[in-house]
Amino acid sequence: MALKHATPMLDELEKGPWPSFVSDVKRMAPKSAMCEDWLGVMELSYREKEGHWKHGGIVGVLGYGGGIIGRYCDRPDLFPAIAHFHTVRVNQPASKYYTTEVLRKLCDLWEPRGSGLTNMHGSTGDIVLLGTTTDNLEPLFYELTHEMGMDLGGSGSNLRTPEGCLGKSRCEWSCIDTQDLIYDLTMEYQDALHRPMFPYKFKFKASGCPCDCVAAIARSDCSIIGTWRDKIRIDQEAVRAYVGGELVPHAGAGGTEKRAFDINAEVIDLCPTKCMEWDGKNLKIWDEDCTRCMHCIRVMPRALRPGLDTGATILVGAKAPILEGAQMSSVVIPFMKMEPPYGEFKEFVEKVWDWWMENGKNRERLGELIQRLSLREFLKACDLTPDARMVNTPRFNPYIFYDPAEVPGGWEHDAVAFRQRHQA
Amino acid sequence: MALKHATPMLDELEKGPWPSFVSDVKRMAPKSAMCEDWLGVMELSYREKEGHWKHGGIVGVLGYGGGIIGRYCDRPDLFPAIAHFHTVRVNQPASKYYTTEVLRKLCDLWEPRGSGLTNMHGSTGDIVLLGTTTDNLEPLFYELTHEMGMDLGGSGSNLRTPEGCLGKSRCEWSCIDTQDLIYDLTMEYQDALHRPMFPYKFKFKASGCPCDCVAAIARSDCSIIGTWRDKIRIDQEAVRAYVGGELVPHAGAGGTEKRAFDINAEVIDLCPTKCMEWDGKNLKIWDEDCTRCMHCIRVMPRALRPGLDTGATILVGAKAPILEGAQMSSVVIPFMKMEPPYGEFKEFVEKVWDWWMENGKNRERLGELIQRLSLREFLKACDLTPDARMVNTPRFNPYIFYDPAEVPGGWEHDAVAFRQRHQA
Amino acid sequence: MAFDPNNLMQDRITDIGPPKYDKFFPPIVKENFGKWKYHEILEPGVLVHVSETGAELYTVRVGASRLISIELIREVCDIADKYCDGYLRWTTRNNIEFLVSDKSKLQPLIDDLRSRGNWFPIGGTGNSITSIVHTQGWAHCHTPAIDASGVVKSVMDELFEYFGSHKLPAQVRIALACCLNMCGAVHCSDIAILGVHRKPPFIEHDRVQNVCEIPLVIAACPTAAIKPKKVDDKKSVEINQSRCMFCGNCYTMCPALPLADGEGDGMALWVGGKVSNVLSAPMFSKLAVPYIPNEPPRWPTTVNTIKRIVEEYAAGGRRYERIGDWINRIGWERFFEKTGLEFKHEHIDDYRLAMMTWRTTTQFKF
Amino acid sequence: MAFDPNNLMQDRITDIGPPKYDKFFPPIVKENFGKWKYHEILEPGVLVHVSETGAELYTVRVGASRLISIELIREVCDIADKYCDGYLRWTTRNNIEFLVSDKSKLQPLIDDLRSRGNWFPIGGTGNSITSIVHTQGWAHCHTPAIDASGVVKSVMDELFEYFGSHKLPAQVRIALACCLNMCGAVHCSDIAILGVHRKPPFIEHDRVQNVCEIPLVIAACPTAAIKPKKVDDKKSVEINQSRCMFCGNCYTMCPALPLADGEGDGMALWVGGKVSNVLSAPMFSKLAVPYIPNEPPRWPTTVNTIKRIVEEYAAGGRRYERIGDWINRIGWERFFEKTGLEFKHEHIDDYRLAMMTWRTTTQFKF
Ligand code: SRM
Ligand code: SRM
Ligand code: SRM
Ligand code: SRM
Ligand code: SF4
Ligand code: SF4
Ligand code: SF4
Ligand code: SF4
Ligand code: SF4
Ligand code: SF4
Ligand code: SF4
Ligand code: SF4
Repeated sequence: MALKHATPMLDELEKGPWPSFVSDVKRMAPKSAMCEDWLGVMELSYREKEGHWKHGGIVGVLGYGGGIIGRYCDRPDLFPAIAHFHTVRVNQPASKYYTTEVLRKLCDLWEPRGSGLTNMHGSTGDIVLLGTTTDNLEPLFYELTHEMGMDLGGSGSNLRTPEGCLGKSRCEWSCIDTQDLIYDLTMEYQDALHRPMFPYKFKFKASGCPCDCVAAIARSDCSIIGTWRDKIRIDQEAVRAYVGGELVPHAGAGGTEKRAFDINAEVIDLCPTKCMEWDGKNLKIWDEDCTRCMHCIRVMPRALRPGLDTGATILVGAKAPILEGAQMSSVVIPFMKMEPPYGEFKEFVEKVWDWWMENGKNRERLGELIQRLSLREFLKACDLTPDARMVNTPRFNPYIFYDPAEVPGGWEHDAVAFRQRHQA
Repeated sequence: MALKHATPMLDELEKGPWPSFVSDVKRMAPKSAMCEDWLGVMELSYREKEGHWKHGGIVGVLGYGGGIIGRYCDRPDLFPAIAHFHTVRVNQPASKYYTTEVLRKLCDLWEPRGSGLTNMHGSTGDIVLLGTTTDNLEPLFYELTHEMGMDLGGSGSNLRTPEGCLGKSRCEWSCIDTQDLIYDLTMEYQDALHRPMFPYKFKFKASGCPCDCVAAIARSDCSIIGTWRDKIRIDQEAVRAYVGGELVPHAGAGGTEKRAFDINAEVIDLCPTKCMEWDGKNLKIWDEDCTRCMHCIRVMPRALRPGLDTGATILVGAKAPILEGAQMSSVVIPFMKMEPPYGEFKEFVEKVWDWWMENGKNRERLGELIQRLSLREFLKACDLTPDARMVNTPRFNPYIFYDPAEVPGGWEHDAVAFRQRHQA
Repeated sequence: MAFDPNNLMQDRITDIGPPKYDKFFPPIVKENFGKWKYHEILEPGVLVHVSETGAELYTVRVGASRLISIELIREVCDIADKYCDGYLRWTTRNNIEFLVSDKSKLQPLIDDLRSRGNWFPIGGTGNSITSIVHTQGWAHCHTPAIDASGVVKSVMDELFEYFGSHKLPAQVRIALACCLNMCGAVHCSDIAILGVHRKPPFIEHDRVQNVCEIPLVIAACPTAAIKPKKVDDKKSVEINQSRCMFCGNCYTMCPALPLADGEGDGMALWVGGKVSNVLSAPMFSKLAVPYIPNEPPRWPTTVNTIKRIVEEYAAGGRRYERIGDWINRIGWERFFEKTGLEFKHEHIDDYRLAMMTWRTTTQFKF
Repeated sequence: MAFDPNNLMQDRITDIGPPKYDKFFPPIVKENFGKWKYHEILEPGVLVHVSETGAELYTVRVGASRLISIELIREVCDIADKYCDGYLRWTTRNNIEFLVSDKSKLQPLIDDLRSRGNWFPIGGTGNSITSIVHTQGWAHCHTPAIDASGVVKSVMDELFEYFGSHKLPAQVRIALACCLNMCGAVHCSDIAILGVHRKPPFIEHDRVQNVCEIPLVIAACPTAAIKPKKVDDKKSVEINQSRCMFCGNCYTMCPALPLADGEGDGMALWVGGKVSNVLSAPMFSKLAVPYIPNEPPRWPTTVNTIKRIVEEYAAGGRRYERIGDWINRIGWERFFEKTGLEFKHEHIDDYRLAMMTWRTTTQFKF
């Protein structure tokens, strides 16, 4: 069946071994006028090398200050079906497990109410329903809440949809229950998620261990990363099995074949803190020097496991470059136990938000505020004690803001006495 | 003989094994009223924990804009002999070799004209004659030039007295003739040294090799550091002698006793680029990977020597913290041959100065100007081509100032055509 | 009760949040939650996780285009119903994972997936190149300098051999963001593709005061290039073009400042970033190629350049070395040499922290 | 002709520069210039350099107080005349080197030096603690927060055992600067002592307009804490005290803004910097102790703290590891633990590049 718009350029993207979104949308298009016009506008963009979407304006559902991204085509004359093309961010279930039942229901619901296109998932983690009109928003929201038990995710100067790695659900290394934590935070802070109350967006992401499979350290204002503070558990027999070539090193990640394994070259010498020793029979780890980089564990997963005194390192401030340049999150709590109901953590979070809301400028992310007012001010506001673990290096410039409280007489000079001692 | 002022606190500094400046000045004091009062003002400072010197005001010798640091005591009532206490910076001979003859002459000259105190030497490198009065300056200058063939060093917004390590005069590693270069620059730029023409101070320092024994990279606006671009010279027999324990490793710097030497642990494994191999008989260096860190050479000086295709790496911008924070010098010319009359180098220097004088703000060091206007502007002004060797890492922020000349249509948009393609 | 457009408050449910995650856990996950003992990759794309209870969970990971239709989701559901008791998940990089608790269904699932043309490539595990994290591009956003999905498709087609194999020294994570907002968080990727504008915005003075809040526009500029200005009695702004680095943040605040331009726009490539704390600490991605023009529909220059980088890395990287670790070992001077990329003035940082990137040592390679 | 105070131009010589260096070279240096083949340290403080010609030059290095009188210089000359044919030099760290070309005079020279009490300690070579590079302090400058020579003397007395021995893992270079101007270039030292003020300047409004150029004063402040202000009709300035970090740069520009204060001033200690490109690249010194009060005449807290740091390093550092390399290996958390120093808020950078110093990884030691 011929589609409304010829798409010679897009058609080139049907070739090749990687799944083609063009083939997919073309398959959908006969059922969806929006898909047809979307293919048209994409083809136009491919020809002109310019996008054809305008700013959003304020669209949303009643009582929510986020969750919908308004979008209008700048050529409604050519593509009337997508004159409106808003996206709906639906809060995904933590770690994105689904039953086919819930997915089918979602598809059935989305088909009549929008383009039938989605992003599985958005970069933040939401289920993104891509393209609908303003008049569909309220009914869609009604159906989502009533029929699916689902709710919108975040957008705007809100808490954004939290997300975690799959954690204990399928990973042997997880030191915290990422799903429970993410779900708990999402539920506890529904109001912050749906109603703009912050200077700008705020993101939580939780990874179960330092591998950081949800990239928390790079892209969340508050990054929660599982870790342990006791000893790596060692199964010496399994170590010997790796050395003997009986087990595939690195769980097959570097080739699933069994192969000779030089534990010195592949583990001991690579350990960043050089805190390991292999005497030919037993592996010794000086855990007090280990920085829990996961390398030895990931290379010999059947022999080594994280410790049992688990918790999380809390880091803050990651963000993309706009305005002050990209930041990664920085350690502010080296270790915190992470068990429901996460009271200590939430107390911390609320102190962070209070400080940010009080001091943050419009569109100033937490990381930028810390840059502007200093990590010291942040720590003070959150009742945290400075710790060498918070820095890679102490300062190397001498521009120290000494606390007047620690200086005899504070900031005051006795000018008269000074001039008695020193003639001008 | 009792001195004018009691110095109970200073006297404490006569104890202990390190040479005591107090004992020294006390020995001098009977001959010098200035020394006596100087001991008095020092004792006062020790009691009050405050210095007693005022700003300098403008003092100097006719036609020179630098070389003298004016200084007045803020208690002339108590210490009249040092009411004036200016210092005279005398340009030292490169690398500070002296004959006793010239030193004695200098002492004889300084005795009647000042306090008899000196700094051998100032941090920049000058002979510092510490403490004289304004009326002594011209006669002293006359005597220096006429009787000693010596001249003043720099101060103020001038070229400062250049200095180098001892280089080829006594060091086997020197890749450039530091003395000749320093002397040549000093002579060539006498005018810049004596007459303020710059936005701020400017310092040259030259080290013969990457050991940088004059700390050029930390404290000179233009740092010249010797290096080579061919191969490290190896005497395999001497290597074997080190391995055999016949030669003292590290020339005795880590203990002058002969001792067992594990070449793998002490050299091969420590080489920062891991470009060395020892097969038990011969040492192999992959020079193309060597970053000329000097480690292997300094550990086995009788076996290894720098290459023969020598020259210098030129770095710019080092300075102390005021204003924008301390800087080390950065590579701007990875390699340059350094032979008299140093034409290519001087051409470079003059481009640097032109750019700095044109663009620098008052009291803006070169390094700060480069920070403010960008390394790109500096390179452009000096006709240098960007090179990966100039950076530790390419940029990681996306705030790129693209050159309009490389963009079709430059910075212009066709606004009308744009709005034909895109409705507002 | 049904939805009533005239009474939105009727029966309204809000703030219920997402469904609880464990509603969708397969029984084996529920039972073995927190008890997993080890895992193994059986072949590229196929994992087994073994529990302390002895239970084994098989996962088959397939590459997915992130922009997918409900038709495709339904097809995925058909497959999951057939082999996975209806359980599946998406990964943090937008791949689909079929969760198999009955080992006998593993091979049939794999065979089925392979039989469906290019819809469900198996791979993305271990030292592979897995799906490219990306953003909207011309598909939906208003500020892109490039498309997203088409570039991703073109690059993955070319790198496909690395998706279904473990032959790289370590994993290679590629990300794409279509503008400097970097929704793809490309700033910590082994290889990053970033849409860049290269012309300062033009100013529609007639519209500014109607559609923009001028103080917000001014505050939006990272380099303070924007000032207020009256033009023919209208409040507007002026832009100091030589301070503009084309970030588009002002345009986000103000539609009357468009900067997109078919000939000016294109992409920059970045390398050597990472997120994990394994061996080395997380690293930012660094500029490799300042600009490549938009070349739809297949972006050959971009594709070939990335391929070149990957191949040099594959040849020179040591086991466990991420691209950034490899470059740190050989040095940037060698990276540019080996890849044949040109080092240009754009590579030298000139933003706020620029000084920290300069080479303050004589240690470098000739 | 003699100097005539009334006719300065008479016979005036200018711009002759320093004497040419080789006028003062001993003959052996002239002959073997550029031909040196290797060197060896015979004992701490005593070097031999051997030329390709076979010539041998012996050097005896003695520690010197940099602030020396002409009496002392004359004594040095006497010694050099006796053993060195009148040749000697100063090093870049203000030690004196006696240059001996006649081997038979070496031991007599050493014996003579040793016989003269504490005037001429021999050492400073190899893995020692050599002289402390320092500045004026209360001896001559107008901005110091501490004395220089007295602190140096006190510290060197305590560390003396390390001056005449080679028992440290590597050389330890200590420097002192009496104010933030850092004339001692302490910013790249293994251990640095830095004079710090801790009170913002007070403003003598009566004097400001007479003795200062207000625009220069304002421009001098790195944190832009100073603004112009009229006080009773007089032009003056005001200082936002909470933005002041006590650098004293405004006082350098304007004597009417004194900030020295006997009780407020003191010193900060810094560690882990280096200059050489050997093994590791040059490094800045990092804050170890934010503040120690001035304790003349012997500064015991400063002295003991430095001793403690040196001893921990001596015990824990590996051969060839400079202090900074040692700390990088063990980590700052361990450095503070081992030395018993407290990590405080002052250690956390809050200036322009602060962000680059924060820990953006989960890698650290408990
Ligand atoms: C849909 C999504 C991209 C995608 O294709 O996946 C997205 C899309 C937009 N982002 Fe984003 N961001 C999305 C995840 C991110 C991420 C990644 C993340 O959350 O992990 C980042 C980087 C991390 C961070 O937060 O810094 C991100 C950093 C930005 C920024 C820069 C913020 C900054 O502080 O630097 C902007 C600019 C802004 O806020 O004005 C932005 C703005 C936007 C806007 C709203 C454009 C705008 O200025 O109005 C985009 C709407 C696109 C559209 O029309 O659909 N988006 N944005 C992602 C959200 C989907 C979801 O909810 O799951
Ligand atoms: C005498 C000397 C210290 C010493 O005891 O050795 C010295 C003494 C002064 N320096 Fe210095 N500087 C001396 C070497 C240095 C060095 C080291 C070097 O040259 O290798 C530096 C650090 C490197 C650099 O240039 O950055 C240095 C960085 C400063 C600064 C900070 C400059 C900056 O850009 O950050 C100032 C402040 C200023 O210029 O206003 C300064 C200013 C001063 C003044 C002139 C104080 C002032 O503001 O008026 C001092 C006069 C002291 C006096 O009364 O005797 N001095 N000064 C050194 C010069 C002796 C000589 O000529 O040999
Ligand atoms: C499924 C997923 C988590 C999820 O919640 O969805 C996941 C799952 C696993 N990761 Fe991951 N990682 C996942 C995204 C990530 C990310 C995030 C990202 O790429 O955006 C990272 C950080 C990337 C980075 O550093 O830039 C990540 C860095 C790691 C590492 C560190 C590897 C390294 O060399 O730095 C390991 C350990 C390893 O594989 O050696 C790891 C290991 C693992 C293990 C082996 C954990 C386990 O014991 O099961 C899992 C299988 C890995 C495999 O595929 O070979 N995972 N992993 C994600 C799959 C993404 C995909 O579809 O391709
Ligand atoms: C005499 C002097 C040069 C001069 O022109 O006066 C000098 C002379 C030598 N230096 Fe130096 N260095 C001298 C100041 C320096 C400086 C500058 C400074 O300290 O301000 C440095 C850089 C310091 C830093 O990195 O912070 C310096 C870093 C080195 C190094 C690198 C050591 C390291 O581990 O980083 C070597 C190589 C070695 O000793 O292993 C070296 C080696 C040498 C050798 C062995 C060179 C040679 O082949 O003759 C000389 C004898 C060293 C010895 O004393 O053991 N020299 N050397 C300086 C003596 C200063 C003193 O009186 O103590
Ligand atoms: S971050 Fe750690 S716990 Fe989470 S999935 Fe990755 S490896 Fe497992
Ligand atoms: S986790 Fe990392 S640091 Fe710790 S022992 Fe293993 S390899 Fe070493
Ligand atoms: S810098 Fe090099 S050439 Fe100069 S004295 Fe030191 S070791 Fe010798
Ligand atoms: S000079 Fe340094 S980098 Fe070069 S071979 Fe020797 S140790 Fe290695
Ligand atoms: S990266 Fe830019 S263009 Fe792409 S989706 Fe995000 S905001 Fe839009
Ligand atoms: S595009 Fe960015 S840099 Fe340019 S004017 Fe707009 S906000 Fe400023
Ligand atoms: S460091 Fe400061 S106080 Fe000391 S001499 Fe230099 S300018 Fe003067
Ligand atoms: S002391 Fe320094 S920071 Fe304080 S006001 Fe003066 S110039 Fe500014």
